[in-house]
Amino acid sequence: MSQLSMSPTPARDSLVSVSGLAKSFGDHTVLRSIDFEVAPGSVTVLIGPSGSGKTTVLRSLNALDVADAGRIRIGDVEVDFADRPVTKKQVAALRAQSGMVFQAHHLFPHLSVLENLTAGPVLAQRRDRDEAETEARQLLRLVGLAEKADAYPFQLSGGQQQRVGIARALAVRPKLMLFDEPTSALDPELVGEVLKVMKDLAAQGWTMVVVTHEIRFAQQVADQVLFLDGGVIVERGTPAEVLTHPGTERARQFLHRILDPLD
Amino acid sequence: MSQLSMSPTPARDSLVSVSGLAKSFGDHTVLRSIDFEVAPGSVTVLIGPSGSGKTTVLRSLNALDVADAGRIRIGDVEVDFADRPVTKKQVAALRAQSGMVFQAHHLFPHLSVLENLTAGPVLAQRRDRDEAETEARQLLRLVGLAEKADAYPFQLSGGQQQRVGIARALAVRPKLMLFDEPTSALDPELVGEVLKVMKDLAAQGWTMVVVTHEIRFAQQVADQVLFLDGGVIVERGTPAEVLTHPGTERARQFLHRILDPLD
Amino acid sequence: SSGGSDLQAVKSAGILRVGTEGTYSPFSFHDPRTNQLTGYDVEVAKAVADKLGVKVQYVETPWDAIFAGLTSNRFDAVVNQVTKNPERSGLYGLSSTYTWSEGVIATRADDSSITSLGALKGRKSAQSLTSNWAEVAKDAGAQVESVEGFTQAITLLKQSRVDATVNDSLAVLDYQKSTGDQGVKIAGKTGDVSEQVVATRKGSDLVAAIDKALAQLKSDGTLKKLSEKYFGSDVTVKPTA
Amino acid sequence: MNEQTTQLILDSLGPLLRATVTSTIPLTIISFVLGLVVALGVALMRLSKVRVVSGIARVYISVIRGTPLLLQLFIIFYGLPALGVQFDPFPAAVIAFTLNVGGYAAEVIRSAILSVPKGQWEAASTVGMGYATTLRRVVLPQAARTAIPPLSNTLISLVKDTSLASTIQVTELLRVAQEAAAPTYQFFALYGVAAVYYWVVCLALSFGQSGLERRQNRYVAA
Amino acid sequence: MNEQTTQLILDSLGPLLRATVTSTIPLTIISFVLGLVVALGVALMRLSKVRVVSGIARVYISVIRGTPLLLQLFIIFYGLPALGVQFDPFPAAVIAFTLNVGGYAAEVIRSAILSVPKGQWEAASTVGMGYATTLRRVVLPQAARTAIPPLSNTLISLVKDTSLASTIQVTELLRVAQEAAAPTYQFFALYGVAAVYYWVVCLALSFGQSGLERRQNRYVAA
Ligand SMILES: Nc1ncnc2c1ncn2[C@@H]1O[C@H](COP(=O)(O)OP(=O)(O)OP(=O)(O)O)[C@@H](O)[C@H]1O
Ligand SMILES: Nc1ncnc2c1ncn2[C@@H]1O[C@H](COP(=O)(O)OP(=O)(O)OP(=O)(O)O)[C@@H](O)[C@H]1O
Ligand SMILES: [Mg+2]
Ligand SMILES: [Mg+2]
Repeated sequence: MSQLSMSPTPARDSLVSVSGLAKSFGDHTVLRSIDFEVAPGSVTVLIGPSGSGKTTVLRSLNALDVADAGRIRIGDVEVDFADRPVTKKQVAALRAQSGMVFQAHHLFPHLSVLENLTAGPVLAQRRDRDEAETEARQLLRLVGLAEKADAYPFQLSGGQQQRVGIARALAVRPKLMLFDEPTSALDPELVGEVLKVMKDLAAQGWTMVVVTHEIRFAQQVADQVLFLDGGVIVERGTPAEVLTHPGTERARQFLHRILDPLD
Repeated sequence: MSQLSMSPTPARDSLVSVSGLAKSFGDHTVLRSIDFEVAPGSVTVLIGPSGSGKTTVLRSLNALDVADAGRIRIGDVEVDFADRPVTKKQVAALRAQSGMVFQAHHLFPHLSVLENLTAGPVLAQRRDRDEAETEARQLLRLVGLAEKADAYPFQLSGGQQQRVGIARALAVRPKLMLFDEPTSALDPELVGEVLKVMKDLAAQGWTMVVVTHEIRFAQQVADQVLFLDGGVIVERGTPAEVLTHPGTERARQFLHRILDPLD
Repeated sequence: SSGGSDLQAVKSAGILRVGTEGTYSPFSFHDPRTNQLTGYDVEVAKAVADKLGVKVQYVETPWDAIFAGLTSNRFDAVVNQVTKNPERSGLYGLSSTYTWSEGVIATRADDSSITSLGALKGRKSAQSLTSNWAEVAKDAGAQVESVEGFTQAITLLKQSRVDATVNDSLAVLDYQKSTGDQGVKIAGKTGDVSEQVVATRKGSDLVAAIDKALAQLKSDGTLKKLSEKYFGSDVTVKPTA
Repeated sequence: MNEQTTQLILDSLGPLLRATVTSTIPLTIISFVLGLVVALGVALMRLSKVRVVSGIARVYISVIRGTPLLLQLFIIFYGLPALGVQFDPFPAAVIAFTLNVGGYAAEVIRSAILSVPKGQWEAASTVGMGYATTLRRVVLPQAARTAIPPLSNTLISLVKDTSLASTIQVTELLRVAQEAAAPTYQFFALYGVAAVYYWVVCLALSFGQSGLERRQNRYVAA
Repeated sequence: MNEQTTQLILDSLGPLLRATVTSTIPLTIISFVLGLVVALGVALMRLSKVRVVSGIARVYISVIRGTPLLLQLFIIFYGLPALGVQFDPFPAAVIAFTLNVGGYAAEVIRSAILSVPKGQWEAASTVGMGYATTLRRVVLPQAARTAIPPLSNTLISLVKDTSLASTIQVTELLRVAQEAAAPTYQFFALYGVAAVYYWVVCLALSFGQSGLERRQNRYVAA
């Protein structure tokens, strides 16, 4: 039997707990057996080569991809993917725990910035529109875009679009924020503004899992760093441990190539 | 009268000479008055904030955008854009002097890698197909992709696609190579492979004008750095002068934001 | 047969529904001044309904669909110059003949090479397939060009793309009368006679009632009067030559 | 053109206009709107992962697009009564045209839905929207942009196809032209007048299309 | 269905098949191929920066799409002789259908050309290609991918539209069905047979379309 407990559970150490997570697309095994925990209020940074499965981990946490095996618990919701079939209700319950920020923002182009933020609360969560708008304006202030409420996405710069994407994810009041390379599609000058917003969220105590190649951000903000390779977590620890003194040759090479592309 | 001299001229110091270059789109003035020289065999790096006109400078050199005023000379071809109308023949003559590598590579998706390289020589320059193919294979070896001759672009990684783009530009034997942010759309791990190819080209004596945010590449490879802001070159000099000790506040801020996004 | 009694249905509804083209002058068309449906067949249908003691209701339907309309009970009878032939007799309930017409050959006015059916051999003749004049022309050895209707046949004739068209004398006469066209003449007769009837569904008991009505209209002179009004002669009796 | 023909044409202008306004245009609009509803349903079926459902939609589309519209009209008007279902001319025409538009527009709508990036579906689901809400509030408004030009083709074809309704006793524009032409054999002249009316209606619709497209483009960069 | 009707249908199968193969299909193919050539020309004119040129293309497209095909056939067959130009039925039909396809397909081709990223034009010009070479070697091969589905719609419509050629004396499928039906007025039954033939032809074309699309997709990721 699938387990889906939505009743309050006793306080635990971790907000997120992942164990034995596995996922294949057809013949291609992408995640082998992923285990990790995320403490409430902490920042976890996922790094690793292209194709190593970073995005798939985030998408599994958000149930955009449904894992083949393993368990994911976020807050009070736990889904055991070994029990088939995983129901729509389970998927929805798990998904509701986290907000997702995509690399290519995926803002709704036909809605204004404010409407992008209220779409989730009003259309999906059936919250009061006025209340949702008030909260949305607060979130826009948080990401420094209070005056852009009525603009359409195409009227914003890439960095501004990405900040709206963050605000939209926050608007549904998730327990956990997931970021998938939120700065990699940005002009280098605009990277800073998005990283700063993320740093602020971390400082305010939001629990975050972040895929990024911004090593400096990881060093300054992360509580734990996971290095993924071939669908397995091959290194884990504090930024100092993983980024400065990697234990494996693979991680050393990877970090070297990112930090010194010309050598 | 427009001047278009294609006859050999006495050797000059510079391969490229740009003076008084100006360009507007509608009301919006993008380039005000750009002057610079490029010595044969040298590498010029253009940096500057988004929208400052870097791409427009390159596109003007390649005559993809036709300037409103000013003169451009590349090798033996000189066009004075003050003389209207600028003829198609002038545009074609100027364009034939340089090869262009785009940020989004723009490979021809329906042609194989080899066909991408021979399209210019065979279809446009009417060179012998066998000879063009032999030369194309040499170029593929140069960019480290000899074994990919028969692949289609979609079968290559981003870094490989970009290297094919470079080889394609070289295939028409230009006097000057133009690069517009050739690494900014790439995975961080792949940036290195493209920069290395460009470094090799520079070492072989190709004349290059490169728009890039890879400050380290500029420091190692550039002979001159131009800092563009608001359609004007506000700083110029060696990498040490412009990158390490910028004279203007604007350039200082810009470099700071790129090098320290989190501050 | 369509099950119960058609006659009973018509009587109890008090309406005879008649399928007719509405675009076939002078038999069934709209008067340009009043826009009312009128014509020889239209008036015959009205007279038949009168004799049956019911009102008439016209259902205007293109020729191609007119028998589909009859079969699917959109109306009770077709009054639209339906020509009798053995195939049709097998499929539908056909009344007695209410109009006889002669076949004529129409040519360009300046063409004197065709005066009889025999002269059609090897020549081009434009024929509407839905009339049996196509058969007549083909049997005479003419090369038949199919057209949609009489107007197109005349157009081709005048453009010298065909040499003749074989049709009902009534149709040709009406064309000449209403357009005043001097470019076309009647060059000869075919010697064929065709019989126009009212069509009902196969096995319908309406046929007998319509036959009776037609006989009455013939004997009281109504049919003759209508014929003379539209054609200037009596075409409701079998021609003798 | 002689005087008589000119007079005939002038006399016909009024009746033909009346037929256009009272018959051709309403028939077009009603059938098109209902047809879009059918098309959306068929498009969603065609996109279904359940093979039987998408199979049914496939067959429907194939039959509708593979057979002449005239025959579809005939079957509904003259054929269905054999099964005991009888419609008056106008409703029969509306049904036939609706089903026809449903088949053609289904493919347009399907491909417009597919043209909306998958990321939009995912973004909607991350903020908690279900299938129906995502479709209605996120995907269809964006799909409209892609769908408008081909749908306006369908609409403009429909305007002219309504002329086939004359074969099932609907007195529309072409039928009135035929009636006016019959007594004088001037089919050519009156078809010409009808053609001009059709053209004007189609022109008006094209302008409508441009307007809609402009409205749709308000949220994308120039 | 009674015995007589069944016999009639069976007897007609051969002649209708012959008409399909010797007339409907060649008429469709010839007109479509020539129509594509016209369409490409009109599309390029419509894309021209010279306003007069693009204006002419606009008017052409608007008239062709705004008026019934039947009337276009009539004008070319019955109308042009008044100006001293006379065509036989088959050539007249080919001309009319070619011009018609030219108008409809022009818009398809134009939008397919526009769907090829501007970067492809620029990349081609940087390696020295001119307008014609770029169009032929770079843009059209890519535009084909976008254009095939809507063009196959145009083709499938054309199959059924060729039935209108019967009105100008071309002995095609529908005409043969009418001929077979005339003596007994069994139009309905024989139109049904014709519809099945049309459907089969359209089905075959749809399969052809899928094949072409697959071929086109060989150079893009799955
Ligand atoms: N929907 C899918 N179908 C098939 N294969 C997939 C799918 N999604 C991802 N993959 C494959 O799974 C592997 C891991 O993908 P994933 O996107 O998780 O990697 P990543 O670490 O995020 O890489 P990147 O840094 O390039 O974003 C890749 O080989 C990818 O091709
Ligand atoms: N075709 C065009 N039409 C109108 N405006 C244009 C066009 N091309 C460029 N511009 C404008 O010209 C300005 C300079 O553009 P350009 O692309 O040269 O900047 P850039 O320095 O390359 O910026 P980036 O770093 O973002 O690539 C921008 O404001 C841009 O919006
Ligand atoms: Mg990823
Ligand atoms: Mg640029």
